Amino acid sequence: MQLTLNSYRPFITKFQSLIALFILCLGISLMSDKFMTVANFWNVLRQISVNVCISTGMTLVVLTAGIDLSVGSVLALSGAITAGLLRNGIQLPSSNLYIGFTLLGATLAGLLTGSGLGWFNGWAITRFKLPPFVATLAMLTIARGLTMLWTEGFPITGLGDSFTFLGTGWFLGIPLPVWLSGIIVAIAVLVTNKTRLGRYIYAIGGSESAARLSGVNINKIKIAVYTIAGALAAVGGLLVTSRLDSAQPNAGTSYELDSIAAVVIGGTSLSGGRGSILGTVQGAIIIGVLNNGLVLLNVSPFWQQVVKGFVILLAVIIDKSNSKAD
Amino acid sequence: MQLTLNSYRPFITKFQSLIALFILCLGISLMSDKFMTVANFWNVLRQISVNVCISTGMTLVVLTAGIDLSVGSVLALSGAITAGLLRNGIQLPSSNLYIGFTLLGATLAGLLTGSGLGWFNGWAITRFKLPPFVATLAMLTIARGLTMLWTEGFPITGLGDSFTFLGTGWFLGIPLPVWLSGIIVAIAVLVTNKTRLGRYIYAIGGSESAARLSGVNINKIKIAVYTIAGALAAVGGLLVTSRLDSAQPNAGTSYELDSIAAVVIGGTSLSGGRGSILGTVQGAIIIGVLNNGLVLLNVSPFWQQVVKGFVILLAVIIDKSNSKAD
Amino acid sequence: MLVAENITKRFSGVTALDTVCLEFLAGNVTAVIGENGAGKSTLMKILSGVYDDYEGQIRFKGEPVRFNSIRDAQACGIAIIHQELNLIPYLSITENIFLGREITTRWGTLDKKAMRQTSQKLLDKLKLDISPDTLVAELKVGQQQVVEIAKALLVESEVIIMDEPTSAISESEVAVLFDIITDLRRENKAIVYISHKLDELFTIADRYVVLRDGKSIESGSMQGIDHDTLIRKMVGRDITSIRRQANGRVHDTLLSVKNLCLKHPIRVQDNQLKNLSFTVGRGEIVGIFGLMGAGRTELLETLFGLHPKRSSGTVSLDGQYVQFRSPIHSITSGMALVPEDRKKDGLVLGMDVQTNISLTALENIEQTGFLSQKKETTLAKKYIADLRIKTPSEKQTARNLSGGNQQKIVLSKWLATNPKLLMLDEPTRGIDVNAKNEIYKLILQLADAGMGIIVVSSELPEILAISDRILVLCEGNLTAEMAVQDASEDSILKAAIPKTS
Amino acid sequence: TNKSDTSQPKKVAVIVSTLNNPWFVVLAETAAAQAKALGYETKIFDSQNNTALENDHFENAIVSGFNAILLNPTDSDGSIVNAMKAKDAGIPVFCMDREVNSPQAATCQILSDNYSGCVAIGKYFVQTLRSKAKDAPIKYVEILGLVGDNNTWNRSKGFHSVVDRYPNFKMVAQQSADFDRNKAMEVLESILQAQPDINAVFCGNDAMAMGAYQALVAAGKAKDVGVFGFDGADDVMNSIRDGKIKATGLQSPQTMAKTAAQYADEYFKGKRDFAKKVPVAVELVEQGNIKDYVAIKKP
Ligand SMILES: Nc1ncnc2c1ncn2[C@@H]1O[C@H](COP(=O)(O)OP(=O)(O)OP(=O)(O)O)[C@@H](O)[C@H]1O
Ligand SMILES: Nc1ncnc2c1ncn2[C@@H]1O[C@H](COP(=O)(O)OP(=O)(O)OP(=O)(O)O)[C@@H](O)[C@H]1O
Ligand SMILES: [Mg+2]
Ligand SMILES: [Mg+2]
Repeated sequence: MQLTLNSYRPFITKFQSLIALFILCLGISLMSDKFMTVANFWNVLRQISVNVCISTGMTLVVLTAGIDLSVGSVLALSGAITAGLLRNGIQLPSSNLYIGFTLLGATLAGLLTGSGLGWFNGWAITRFKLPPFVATLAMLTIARGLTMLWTEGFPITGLGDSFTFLGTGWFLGIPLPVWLSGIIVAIAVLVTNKTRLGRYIYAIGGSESAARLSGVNINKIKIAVYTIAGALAAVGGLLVTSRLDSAQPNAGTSYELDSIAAVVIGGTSLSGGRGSILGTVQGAIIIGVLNNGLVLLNVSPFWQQVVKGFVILLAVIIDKSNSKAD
Repeated sequence: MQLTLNSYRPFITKFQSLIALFILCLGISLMSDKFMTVANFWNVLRQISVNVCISTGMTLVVLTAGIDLSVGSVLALSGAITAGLLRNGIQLPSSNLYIGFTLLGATLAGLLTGSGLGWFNGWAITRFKLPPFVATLAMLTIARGLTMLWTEGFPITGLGDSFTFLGTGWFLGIPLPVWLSGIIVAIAVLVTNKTRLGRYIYAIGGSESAARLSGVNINKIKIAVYTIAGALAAVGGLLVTSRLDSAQPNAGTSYELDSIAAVVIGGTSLSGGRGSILGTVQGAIIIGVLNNGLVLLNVSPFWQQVVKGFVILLAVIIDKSNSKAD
Repeated sequence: MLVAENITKRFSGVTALDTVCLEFLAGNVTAVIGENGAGKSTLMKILSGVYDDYEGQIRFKGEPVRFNSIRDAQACGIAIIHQELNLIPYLSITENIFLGREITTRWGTLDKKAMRQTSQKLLDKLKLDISPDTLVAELKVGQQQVVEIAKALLVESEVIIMDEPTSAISESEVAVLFDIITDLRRENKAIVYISHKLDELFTIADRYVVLRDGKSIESGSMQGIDHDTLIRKMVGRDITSIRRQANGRVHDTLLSVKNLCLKHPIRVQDNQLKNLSFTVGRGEIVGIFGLMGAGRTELLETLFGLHPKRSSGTVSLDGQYVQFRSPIHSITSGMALVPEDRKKDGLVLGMDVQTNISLTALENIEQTGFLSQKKETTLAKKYIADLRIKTPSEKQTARNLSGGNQQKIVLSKWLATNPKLLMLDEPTRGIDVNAKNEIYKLILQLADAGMGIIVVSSELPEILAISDRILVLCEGNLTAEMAVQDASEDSILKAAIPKTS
Repeated sequence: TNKSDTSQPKKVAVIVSTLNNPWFVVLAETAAAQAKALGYETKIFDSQNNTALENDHFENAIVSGFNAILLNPTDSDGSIVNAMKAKDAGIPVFCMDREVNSPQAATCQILSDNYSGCVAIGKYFVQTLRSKAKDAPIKYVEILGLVGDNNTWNRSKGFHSVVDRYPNFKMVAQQSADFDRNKAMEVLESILQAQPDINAVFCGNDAMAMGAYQALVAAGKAKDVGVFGFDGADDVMNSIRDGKIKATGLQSPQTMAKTAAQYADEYFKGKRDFAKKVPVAVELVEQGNIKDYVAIKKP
């Protein structure tokens, strides 16, 4: 008996939210014939690609029993840095200095910004033993403030076709953002399942003291995880900026909640150690399908929020009762 | 020796954040002579009174190792219900029914709304074993949607002097909101320190399984705590509505973050079981003083966020290093 | 007094109890014996109202009863000390003792004074010399167990169930507990006593009841039963007990510790470990004995690099100086620590067996930068076979295994690093005789293969059985060092008990 | 994706930057109501001030076969891409209130000019305060909206383009209150501690003007300090009538919304030569002319 149960478990864990997702899709298709179309399929996938990027990083953080509230602001700042550098370069009027940035340079600068802020999160959390909630809450505010300072409150636009291609182009019949988020997910799945880093992430979340006694360098791993989360938020920032051909100073506001929702709906435990990247992707798809479906079904915006809340509740309840065996 | 350590502890725990607060106040007074005035003292206290109300409830929730993200929306809905009933009563055009509401009736209806939503949070969390983060995140969306539906997106204004007195009046030289929040804090301190409910709240947060084996009715206590948090959010909603003489549909947006920040800066552990109401009050004061100080010093809105983020970080770091002995 | 009739209890597929029938008499201490996983704790949880979904019937004083909650059982006068520690870390001793049974004043508020007085009395009775206001988090495991006992003694009960009450406490506290049990027996209470320390049963129990694989096998009087008979009843076959052959071999030095000091975490001027110097030889087993709080755990932790900021002294392993800066350094220099609290520090309970085993040796199963599932499974299977770990598969979650098997996983994960020095802190706590024997066998094998081994234990027979040499710690001082041939229970205890000043 | 199905009614999408503010609720609901009255199926999309979400809405609207979009953009520049998307799909876009900075993106833009509206307020601001005390130094406070919102800055710039030319007008504090009534009240309460003797407050919208007014009432300074807002919200209009608030800029969301819906109707009937921009004036409402205006109320 024990054995039968166990051979089911990986299946249940990996596809925990699929049933909720299936019910949701079925429900919407019954009510709207626009839902199950190829165009809408890519549409939904493209729309969730930013959340998938962010949530992949968030999953790693949550697996270590941490949380990252700063992803939305970090996304905004990274996008703004890339856009600003691409558009205006660096000008120092006092010394008559002007540094132009290529597409690659500006993109790297954006990614570096995100990673740097993420690193700072990790450093503050490990160095001062701060609760991740507080450290990243502070970063949420700081990065948003820096975005305002950098953009002076104005969007930065007109970034050129080669840059916007990233967010709007297609390759082999699949939108580029979907490629990008797909590749990120693939790497993250590989990292979590097949590398030491991944193993240590789960171990830290499962029992930090046991991991420490087993010779895991807790601080190093945690810093790495927050840095990755920052970098992936920056990727999200690039995607948003490139899709809109514009870096908005208030981009990414409250994305942290969507992202954590994806992680949790996907079955990752907020107390760490349990969950998976693929679960999170399913969580993100559920949220994406929900947003898309409510629009297709012409639900009024006010009701949308109410319905969305209840569907999230239901999705998690279905998950729970479904994975009870665990 | 053991004894000496123990006689320090309550002191350290209770006044954990005082040093950070002291440094902050000192810094601001050095830069602005308007800070240390009686008028500004009441000003700050009045401004934090809403956050104090909400954060008192939040502290109880966090002590049980939970979290309540819905406080801001619950505040908005309760305020809107009270204002709407006070202003328009209930009209059923179909049956020619009109029910008017007295001040007391409308206020009670608002409080009942808040308690009801809080109860629902607690019920969902205990009945379906949902992570509080998810259940209250769903409620955040639901209650906001309901507020929009109830107000149709418009503020409800013109609530009459007797109602606005609650938010703007003075009694014995102290603003009424300060009285109200003070009384709530006093009751909460009493409850946490002197009653079984309080004891059980700490016990559940410290170790839920141990509390269960000691015969504590976990579900009952949790539901009570979320209900109280909802009721206190409703009190906050009454205060905001009454101060503004208007229920704003978007009132309370992102208050949950301010409130959690107050709780955490005040030294309550997000993993439950440790912390105090008075600590939270200090946390709320730190945030209030910071907001006030930044405006008094006319710091540019762009910089304010950056400064605020760093000060929160510093406050918590000072706390930490200060209470290391713990 | 308390009768269980045909009790059956299933956990999602696993039958933990199968038509169990037992009887507990007033004025008697009944020992419930059985291997790990026999169903002892499950039965006790049913009797104390923790589980209410079972088949069968319970009779209390002849009346059929059904407890729907812990409170129901408490109200009937059934108290229990759970096997797992069930204390709230950030509440004080008093607050824990009274949890769920607070005394209130007329106003409905807590009567802290009354509660403090009562718990002070209880602590005095149990000879625990600590203020009742101390936070439980600050107590050592053993002290916490005493608090658990106090909790069960708070209210007058007819039946007192003790599920391994002595797993974490040392001889002197056990003696105190036995005095109390004797008093209770005299007051005509029914006492249910569960322990894997069989010697205790001979001292205290009047009757025994055997559970095996969830079935009640037999019961009877302890009178005239000897050690081996008891084991045979429990395991269902004979077990030869293990003993280190004292052959007076000489060992060349593997570990040498000089002037090891550890500052107290709070009172910086005090030392928790005071100038300890000793050696461990290659292939030698050094047993460390001491009373609760003597500093044994601290000693192992310090050597393993867990207190880098507070420790001083020199340690060399295999001729090389070891910087005890972090576990990583200690592990690379060849040390391994099987910690005291295996559930918290030894294992990641939510992970499966193979993941736990490979955690310390991931670089060995890497292939072109990625972890090889095949190598990992091979590694795990090797240890599962070598150590005879009882698990349905290497994919079983560690949490679901019995204590003895969990301990074997911890051992496996350290053996996978090929350590030169293996340190074991209370390696057999809460483990049944059979598994205990297997672990002893393993330790002896490892020593024979040339590994240096330090075993910390609170059980004298254990120390005497497997050590080559015995060190005794008392309040952070090394008070005695003797070869096992020269050691006796008396001489060890004498060194371990602090001289009252 | 845009095959006109003659049997079914045409569908009009209303994509609005936010519904978190009554002004935009009126805009969106009037547009939807008007389109419905003209016989079209309609749906309101709330972009929640998030250009990326607006992008999603466009995609969803295109996929689900809407035939025209009435757009209140989240951002003049950021929304270009979004509007172009619709244009590429052959769907006409009619902008309301806020501009999309691209001549091709929208079929027609019905705009209210925040900048010049605030120029008018700035002029009235200078005029009323100057008459109070000739050439005496005049201290005022500006309360900004969301600092990441370009409406905030268009309004602020329009205002300062006038007021900054008068050296005796001194801005003693400039703080943000996120277009929120409560925040505006709290911010002004604090400012009043540092600057007890101000003469006027200019607020980036009417909700903040009400909040500022209440802070002044609480401080007993409502009589001495003039409050200026922007939008034409119901309670500010009442307050102007009662002499509590000095002035606001009334931008009529109803007019813009109705015009946009009307144009969509004409587009379906074959009209193509729309003027690129149709300005709708922002009118200065003050105590003198208040009786000529009606406030923005629930539709
Ligand atoms: N909550 C549970 N869920 C599933 N199985 C359980 C649970 N609790 C106990 N079991 C199983 O029931 C059986 C009996 O366990 P129990 O804890 O009663 O054993 P025990 O005799 O007390 O062992 P030990 O001597 O190790 O304490 C074991 O197979 C155990 O794995
Ligand atoms: N975190 C701590 N804070 C305060 N005192 C501590 C702490 N940890 C240990 N001590 C004290 O240090 C001393 C040694 O404890 P240690 O755990 O090493 O003893 P031990 O011999 O291993 O006991 P046990 O049998 O309980 O394992 C004791 O007096 C204990 O109270
Ligand atoms: Mg047991
Ligand atoms: Mg120990």
